[in-house]
Amino acid sequence: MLPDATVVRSILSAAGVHDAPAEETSLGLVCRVPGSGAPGVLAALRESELDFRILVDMLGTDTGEGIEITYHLRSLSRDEELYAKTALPYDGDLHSVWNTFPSALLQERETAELFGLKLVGHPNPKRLFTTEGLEPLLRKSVPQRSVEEVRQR
Amino acid sequence: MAIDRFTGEHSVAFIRSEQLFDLARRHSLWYLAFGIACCAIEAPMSASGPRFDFDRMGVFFRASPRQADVMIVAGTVNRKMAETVRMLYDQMPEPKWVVAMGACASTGGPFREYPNVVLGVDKVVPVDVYIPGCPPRPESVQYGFIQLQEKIKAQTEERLAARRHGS
Amino acid sequence: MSPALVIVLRILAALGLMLANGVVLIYMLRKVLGHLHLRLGPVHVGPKGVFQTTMDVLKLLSKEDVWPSGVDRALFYLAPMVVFVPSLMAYAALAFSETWRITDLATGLLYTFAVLSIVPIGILMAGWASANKWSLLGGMRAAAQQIAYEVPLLLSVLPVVMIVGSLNLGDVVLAQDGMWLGFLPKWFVLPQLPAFVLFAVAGLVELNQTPFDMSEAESELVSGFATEYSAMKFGLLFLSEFSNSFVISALGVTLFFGGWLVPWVSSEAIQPIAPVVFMIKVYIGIFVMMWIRGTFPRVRIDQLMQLGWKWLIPASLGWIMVTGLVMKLWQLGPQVVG
Amino acid sequence: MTDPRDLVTDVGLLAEGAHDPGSPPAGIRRAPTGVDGLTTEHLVINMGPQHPSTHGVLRLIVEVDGEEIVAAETSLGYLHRGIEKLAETRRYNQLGTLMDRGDYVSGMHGEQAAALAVERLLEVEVPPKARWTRSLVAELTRIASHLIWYGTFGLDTGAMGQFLYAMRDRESILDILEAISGARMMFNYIRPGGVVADLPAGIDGRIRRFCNGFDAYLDEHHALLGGNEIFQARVQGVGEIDADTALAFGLTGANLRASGFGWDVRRERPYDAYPQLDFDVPVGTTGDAWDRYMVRMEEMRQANRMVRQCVDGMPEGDFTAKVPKVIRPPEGEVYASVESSRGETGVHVVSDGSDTPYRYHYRAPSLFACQVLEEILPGHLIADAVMLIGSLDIMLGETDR
Repeated sequence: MLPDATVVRSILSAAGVHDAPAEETSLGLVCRVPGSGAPGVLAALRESELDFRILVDMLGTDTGEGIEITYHLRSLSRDEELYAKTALPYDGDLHSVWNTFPSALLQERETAELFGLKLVGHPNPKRLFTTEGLEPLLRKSVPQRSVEEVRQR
Repeated sequence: MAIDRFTGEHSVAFIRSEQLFDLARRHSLWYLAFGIACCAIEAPMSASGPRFDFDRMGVFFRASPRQADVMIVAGTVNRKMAETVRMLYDQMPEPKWVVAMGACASTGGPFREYPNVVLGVDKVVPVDVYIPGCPPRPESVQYGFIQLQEKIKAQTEERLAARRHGS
Repeated sequence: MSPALVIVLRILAALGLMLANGVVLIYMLRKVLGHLHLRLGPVHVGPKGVFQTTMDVLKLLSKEDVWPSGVDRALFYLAPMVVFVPSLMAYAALAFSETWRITDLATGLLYTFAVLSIVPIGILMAGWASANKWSLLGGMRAAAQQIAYEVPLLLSVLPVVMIVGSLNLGDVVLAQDGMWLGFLPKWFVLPQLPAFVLFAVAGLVELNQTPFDMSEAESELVSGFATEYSAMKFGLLFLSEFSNSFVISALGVTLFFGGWLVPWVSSEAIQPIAPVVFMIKVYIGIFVMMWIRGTFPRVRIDQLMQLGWKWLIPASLGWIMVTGLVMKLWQLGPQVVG
Repeated sequence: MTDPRDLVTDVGLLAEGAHDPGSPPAGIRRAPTGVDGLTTEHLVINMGPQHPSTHGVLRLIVEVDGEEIVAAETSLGYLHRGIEKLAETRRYNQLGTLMDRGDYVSGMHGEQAAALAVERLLEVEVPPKARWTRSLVAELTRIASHLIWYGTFGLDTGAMGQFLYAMRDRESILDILEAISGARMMFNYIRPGGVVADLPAGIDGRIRRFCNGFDAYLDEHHALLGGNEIFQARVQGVGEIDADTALAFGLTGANLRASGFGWDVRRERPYDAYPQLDFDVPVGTTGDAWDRYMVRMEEMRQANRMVRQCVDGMPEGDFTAKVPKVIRPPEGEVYASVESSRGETGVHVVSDGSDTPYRYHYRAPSLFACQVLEEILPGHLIADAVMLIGSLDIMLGETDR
């Protein structure tokens, strides 16, 4: 299930990310990559001997300091899973990885829209779910409707 | 004029034919095949299935809004969908009715706190019958349609009564 | 009675028959489909729901007649009539019995096909005038379909015409009177089975019936050419569809199933109830169409075209050849010389 | 009066960068080929959100040349109702209610994923009876969901009967599920730690009766639709997705298996009672609509088999582990996935130690099926588009979330 952390580290350093930590958490093996380097690192992981061919999932999290993007990779030949995390500032640039993983096409649009990020390098960087003029809804700073507002209707 | 008694707005012929048309409207409620969310599985789908069979009471689906009488709003309406719902409502010919099916279409339901969700479809189109439930069982929807029939009947009678008193 | 009055009465009879047919057939469709699908169909309005269609028609009469913005008003207005009137006219040549006909045309078969082929023009008009892309696609499909299937439909009935030697529908029926080998009814369906199959397929396409309902194709084109039509304009389109299925079924019965004749009963004895027998046969034909409608998926437009051009036309031409050869070799001339 | 010809246009919503014919991006997506501007024009057609066969509110903007699609774009969000945002104010026990409404046809699987994730955070041991019950209801739900797919797929091809026959069987499953959980669709039955109530007395007899009948009914369903030559001609060779494309676009479930890649969460990442159950994973070869049809039909048969095994092998014991009423899992992050009717339904929970999730993400398999549409639609006819959407079994509740 868990890939070898040292191998992951060596792949990351070969891809130009030198002091990248790869550690085991409750989630599994998590490595951290800088925001603009994500496409290159993910491509390197895909092409490496670990063979992470599938982007299972991708999500953003509002950590309070910025947006953290989590890429969930899966290697089918070795049956291993790896999580790559990227920290982005609010309103930062989300670099598209769709050239490596086409399955990120809609997910990136969704994440960029709901967290208010700017999509870079995406072939169709439009809004996906909401209409124009809505705030980035999944940020913690955007409140849900209050009970009073719902009651007044 | 004497002839007015037979052809005018208060004549027996006019009133009777109007009653006849209302009877027809009541028993031929074609709904727009238009499901939004979870409720769509219960109302247009299960309801037209063998067990509940809305066709028994003449409730039948049409794919085009131009031929529909009733719009069942089955599901959560959000800001993006609201425009479409309104457009479909405008495309339906008069007389038309709207059934808000389920908690979401009535008030926003379990999703009411999300800013993208419209708090009830009645913000967008006038609603005639609200059906509670999440999702309502097909039986509830059937009851809702019976209520809609009653409502059409009551409207006829009101109109007739107003005319009788007016003349 | 003056001849003019007779003509008017006959036209009214045709109109009445057509409207009654439409209403009865829609009710029948809903009941048949209902029972095929483990349901009941309408039951609430009137006993067994018999007034359901009446209610639907009355409701359609009282609905708002919507003129969508952007329609070609003249064509949009004309199209339902262009669809409706030919299907009414098609009743004229049908032979319900030796005496029960709207009119006795020497070229009845040709006339009926000619009139029916106007219907797709109306559908194309409706599709074009609606200013709706789905309608446009539906109209185009109807046109393509008509061009492809008009030919095999006509060719498929030619062998029968060759045997009978007449285009009069009454003559075709009379030619089927009698027995083969003393027990087989002399219906053309037996020697002409391939022609009947060709006729059935091409007829279903001509009617826009499942599995060939390309121009309405609910799951693809919303309601096809009828998408923008509301109220009684839609009602007319709907009624004419059912009335056409009556006409095609009547043609099938006349050409292949001995019209009003009943096997093992002499044609004189059947005369008093001939129209009833004819109607029953026609309704059985329509029931089969509904059966197909309730069960079959729809073919794709390119498959339909391929079937038409690559299979049906060569097959019907080939069958004409076979029939002609057999007639020549065994000296089977036309039995009724009109 | 507008001339209908004005509606015919070659520039539409598609002309916004994505489909610039000048630079097809990296060979992944086919760009519009461009036609002779003098003689023909492309027509941009809008399918949905109100269209009889978009299965809900999928909006598909297709550019057609005659009836052939040259480019397609999906537009989602007509059912975006913030399940992920709302989950941040729901307690862990209440997550099932949201998951039910996500993939509303197979609600049990969503609940199962949420419960598995929370259990993984809490590190509780689920008693065997709860695990077997979960597998039982999950497989029943899979049959119910596939029946809806089968029926609507029939409707897409223009056949009405299949839908109503499927609804007949679905009603009997819903009766069983209603007896177990109390609801027809929104069960909220699987909770962290186990299930909410024990199986009612005498339910095993009812389930057995259903299983025995369903084997015959399934043959009938297959004969009715799959045995029809018109249907075969409609689906065979339509919408072929090879295994590489399927993997690249993240397809899972029956859609991936139809392409010849036998990945099944139940087998690769076993959960609940699946390690003890005996089942086959059907795998297709070419990945066309016919393979997807066959895989799903076979899955129903396997699900029926598993339901029987679950009823036979149901252990005695508690139906739930001891979990507090208000669950406060330790800080951490966890991903759990189940094999739902549509593929790998995953739940990614970030906990900050409070009684509500800090971040709750829901991996919706239909979303991935949606994005493959844009890739494979070009070259097909409009009628095929309908079949493709039908065969991919897209559920808009979970794509939009």
